[in-house]
Amino acid sequence: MYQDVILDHYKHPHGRGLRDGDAEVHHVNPTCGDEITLRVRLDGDTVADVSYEGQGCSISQASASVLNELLVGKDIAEASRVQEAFLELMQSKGQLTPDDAMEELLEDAVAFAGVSKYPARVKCALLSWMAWKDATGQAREEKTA
Amino acid sequence: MYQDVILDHYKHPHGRGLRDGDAEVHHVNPTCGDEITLRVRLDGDTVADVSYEGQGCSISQASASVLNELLVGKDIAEASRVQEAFLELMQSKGQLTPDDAMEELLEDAVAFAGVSKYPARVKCALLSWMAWKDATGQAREEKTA
Amino acid sequence: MTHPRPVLPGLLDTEAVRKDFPVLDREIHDGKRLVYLDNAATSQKPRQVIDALSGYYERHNANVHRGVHVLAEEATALYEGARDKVAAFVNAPSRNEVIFTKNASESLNLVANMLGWADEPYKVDERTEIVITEMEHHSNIVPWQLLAQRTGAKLKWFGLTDEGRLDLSAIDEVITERTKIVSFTLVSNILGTHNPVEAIVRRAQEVGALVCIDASQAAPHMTLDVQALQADFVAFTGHKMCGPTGIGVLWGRQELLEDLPPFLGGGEMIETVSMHSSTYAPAPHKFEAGTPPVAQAVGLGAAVDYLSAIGMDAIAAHEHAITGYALERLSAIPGLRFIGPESVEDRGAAISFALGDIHPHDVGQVLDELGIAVRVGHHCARPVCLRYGIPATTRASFYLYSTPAEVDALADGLEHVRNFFG
Amino acid sequence: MTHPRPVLPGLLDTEAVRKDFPVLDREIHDGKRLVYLDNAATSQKPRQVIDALSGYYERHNANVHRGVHVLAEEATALYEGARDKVAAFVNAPSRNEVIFTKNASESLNLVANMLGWADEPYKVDERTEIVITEMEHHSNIVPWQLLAQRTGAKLKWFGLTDEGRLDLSAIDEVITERTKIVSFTLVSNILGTHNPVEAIVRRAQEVGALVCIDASQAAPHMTLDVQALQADFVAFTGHKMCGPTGIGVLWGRQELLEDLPPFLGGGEMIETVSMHSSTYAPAPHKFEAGTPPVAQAVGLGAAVDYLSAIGMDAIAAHEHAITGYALERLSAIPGLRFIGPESVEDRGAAISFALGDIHPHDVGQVLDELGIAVRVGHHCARPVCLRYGIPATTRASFYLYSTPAEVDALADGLEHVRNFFG
Ligand SMILES: Cc1ncc(COP(=O)(O)O)c(C=O)c1O
Ligand SMILES: Cc1ncc(COP(=O)(O)O)c(C=O)c1O
Repeated sequence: MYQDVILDHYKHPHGRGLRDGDAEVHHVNPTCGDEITLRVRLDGDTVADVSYEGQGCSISQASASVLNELLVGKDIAEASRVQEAFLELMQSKGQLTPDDAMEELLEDAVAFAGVSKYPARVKCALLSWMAWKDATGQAREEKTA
Repeated sequence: MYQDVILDHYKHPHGRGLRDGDAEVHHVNPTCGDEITLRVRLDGDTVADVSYEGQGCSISQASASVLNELLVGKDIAEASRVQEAFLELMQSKGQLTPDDAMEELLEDAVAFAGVSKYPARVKCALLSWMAWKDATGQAREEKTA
Repeated sequence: MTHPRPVLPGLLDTEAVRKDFPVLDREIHDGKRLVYLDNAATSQKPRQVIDALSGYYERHNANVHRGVHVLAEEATALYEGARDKVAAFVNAPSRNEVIFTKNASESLNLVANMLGWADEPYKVDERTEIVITEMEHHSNIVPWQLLAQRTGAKLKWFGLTDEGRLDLSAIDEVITERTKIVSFTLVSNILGTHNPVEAIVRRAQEVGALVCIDASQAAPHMTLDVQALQADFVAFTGHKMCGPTGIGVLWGRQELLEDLPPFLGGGEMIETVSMHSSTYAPAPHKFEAGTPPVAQAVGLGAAVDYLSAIGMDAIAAHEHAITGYALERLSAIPGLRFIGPESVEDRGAAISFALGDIHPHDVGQVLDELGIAVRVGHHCARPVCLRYGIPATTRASFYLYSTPAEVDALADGLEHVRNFFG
Repeated sequence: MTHPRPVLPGLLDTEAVRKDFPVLDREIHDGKRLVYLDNAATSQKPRQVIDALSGYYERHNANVHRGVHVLAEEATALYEGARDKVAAFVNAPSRNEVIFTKNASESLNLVANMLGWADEPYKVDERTEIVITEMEHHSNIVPWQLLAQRTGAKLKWFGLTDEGRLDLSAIDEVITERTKIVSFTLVSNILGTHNPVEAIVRRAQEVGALVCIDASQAAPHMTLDVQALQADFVAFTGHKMCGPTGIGVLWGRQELLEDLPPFLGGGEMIETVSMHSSTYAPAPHKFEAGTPPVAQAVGLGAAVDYLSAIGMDAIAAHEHAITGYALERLSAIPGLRFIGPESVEDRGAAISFALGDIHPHDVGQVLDELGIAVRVGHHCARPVCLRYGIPATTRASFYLYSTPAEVDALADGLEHVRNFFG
């Protein structure tokens, strides 16, 4: 479960800290107390920045760092595809071996495949990704409103 | 459990029917619906009559018949000794082998020893005896009041 | 005594089935083989269920949910897996509609209490009516009496016909615009009657009342489809369907389970707790306070697997044949009077009767001496006894392992009882 | 890593004890022997208990009470015999004071609901106060929050000291003349604290308040004497004391059980039922609606026999020694901070801690990979986490089969965790 990639992200998180954003959300995993505050800044259709702060286990922390690395700079449609692929992987209960296309899409996030075998930890891995989806939705509404 | 003595009393009950009395009680065994209405007539310190009517299983019917046979004509103190001996026997869970003294006291009622092994039936056997005790108490209060 | 036994269509291979049930080998009273005809009270348990329980305790036991260690994950997967099995067994639209309780009685009390504490439109109060029937088990009477007492609601009920069926002739006066909930049994445990769900549900829906079905005597014996029933709640109990004691089920429609308030409070049913206030987990957990009956759920899952492998339709056909045969044999006994439907149509596998004026206690006791286990008493349905003016009944009830030979033993035993007290 | 282990006085012969527990032989994650330190969540089960369950289902299974057949009589005797055993185990003045529930949570909800529906002098309403503590398990918080919401009563509580003990300094302001009930835990499942019963009971008696003690974490580990406690109600749960899941106990004083109203309605708890009204059986049956957890009671009886044969004082001494040793070894780990009393005095065998800023989930997961089962989270006592400003703790908890070698494995495992995330 604790792949080196995960530990690296945990010890050296990417893009941690709160910066300007178009929308901010606060998500909590009530059963274990993991929390994240996450902001998304959009630049047209591009994810210009994802900044975050929170407390939680290595899985939730590393997952937020990987998210930042993967999604920042992508256009929203592409980022959403990555988000969906990650969701699919995490809900696979360890039954899914990522194919080439998925590996390409998910990059470092593939390292979380092992986590999907641990139902109690899947929520930790998904925390930031659900927060990102929520925040991005809000940010787009802001912009179009 | 169904000793011949018991079956005899069930088929040919002694003293069944309601006659004059100094006190009347109505007892019910709620779990199985057995019922008895029982009257006691005292003559000084003597149990002059025990009359009864009721519905119930062979054990409760036979036991009322035996009661009538045993107690009518005895003085109250002696009758109470019989009642207590019967209670003891019925609560013995089949562990008590009546000794000579008890056999002499209980006469036909000794046949109920086997019933004491069946917790669900003990209440049936005791129904009339508890009613008698209750009615006798009331009758004495009447008289002394 | 021998009796030329007719060929009965639809019987299971009971020789094979009976091998699964250790207790059926038991001899009582000096070598008499047990003839167990008390299945409406509780069923016996197959080896598969007993082993599932032992296996759980020997290898996987842990408390469920939130654990990160292997045993806790295994126990959680087994417990939630049992929920999946039960959901499939009753064709629930969602696994989250299956609540594990301790028995059917708790399931029914849960419904009554949810409604007692609910807000509108569900709230039961002094302006509303509750409808049950005269043939309910005490567990589907007393919770509603308590609710009525505590809220001021009026308790009404359907009476019974002389044939032991629901008297629905005045259905429009019994179920009215004031009715908030109609709760009734699918199959009576004392009369054996199988009730007409559709007519009742239709009327309840007309007036916007909720429907709660007590399926305690149905789930063990036939295909139960909560969607086809169109009820809002369905309750049943594990121990009557080859499962362990200590577990019951309440199925409820998802929207209702979301809207209605919790009942028991405690661990597992919360989302977040502070000293000042708490929020509750989504159903089914909202209604499962404290450590759940983990091993019992696993055992119930094994029971459901066992029953499904044989097939609920096959079990129903078997019992239909056995019950028909029993009705035929018993009706030939002089002085025997059925309490409940005399024909096998729309009836379950429990048969109540009176034998002349021999008290049921005596009938049961003498049968017991022959190794035959029946139940005697009011079967937790005393209003039925009152209705038919009897103190109690003798009840024989069958299950998938019951055989025609056991019916013969019963019939012969009853002849013996008659002679004994004759 | 080796550590010179001191001689620990009072240890049980764990080599013999462990042979009774099949699961302790289990290997996980490719051949790692299970080190089970999650006993505060649930205990493992000895062979004796597992066999009692199987034996019950294989030979004696029937529904209890009122049956006249052999199996029904045996099942009833076994079920009621289990009540006798539990009554003796807690030194209850009468067996009729022992109510079987489904778990401790139901026991506590039962008390709360009896008081909610009671008449004076017990009635809880808007003029009255309920007192609990900040270290309660959610199962001793939420029922009282619900009661307070539904009756308008005020919920108050004792706070905690920095050392993880009850702050009783303002006891006279917390428990007042308005207090109707004080409910608190004898031993905390998260902090390990053993609370001073006497001081609280004395004050409660002064003001005429009832006292309910949650003994879920005490009954498994020490001699429990309900008379010595001088409480009015004592709740505990079977699965934490070598018994099966699906059974709990509420002991209550006889007069109270007689005076207070029933909670769940249904079969078994009634005296007589008509459609118009019902009367209730005397306690304990009044509070046991529906088919009880028969097999589970038999299993709990076997558990009580098992524990008594070893001796509760011997078990307490063993755990005292193990806990003391664990506190000593863990305190030597850099960055480890205890959440709860740091000394072995007045404390149970559950030890919560934080390890630097490594999240408990990670601690638990890495320990699990070593075969060590601990629990991580808020342990159904979230107010304690809030109080100490932590999201969760890691908790190791011991029982009669725990060994010094397992403590060593834990300590070594925690060093490994530190290095892993270091
Ligand atoms: C102190 C305490 N009280 C109550 C409970 C609730 O017990 P159960 O979950 O068996 O209802 C527990 C255990 O989880 C506990 O530790
Ligand atoms: C029709 C019916 N409803 C409810 C119940 C109650 O089930 P339990 O005793 O398991 O709660 C029973 C069984 O006793 C029953 O036959």
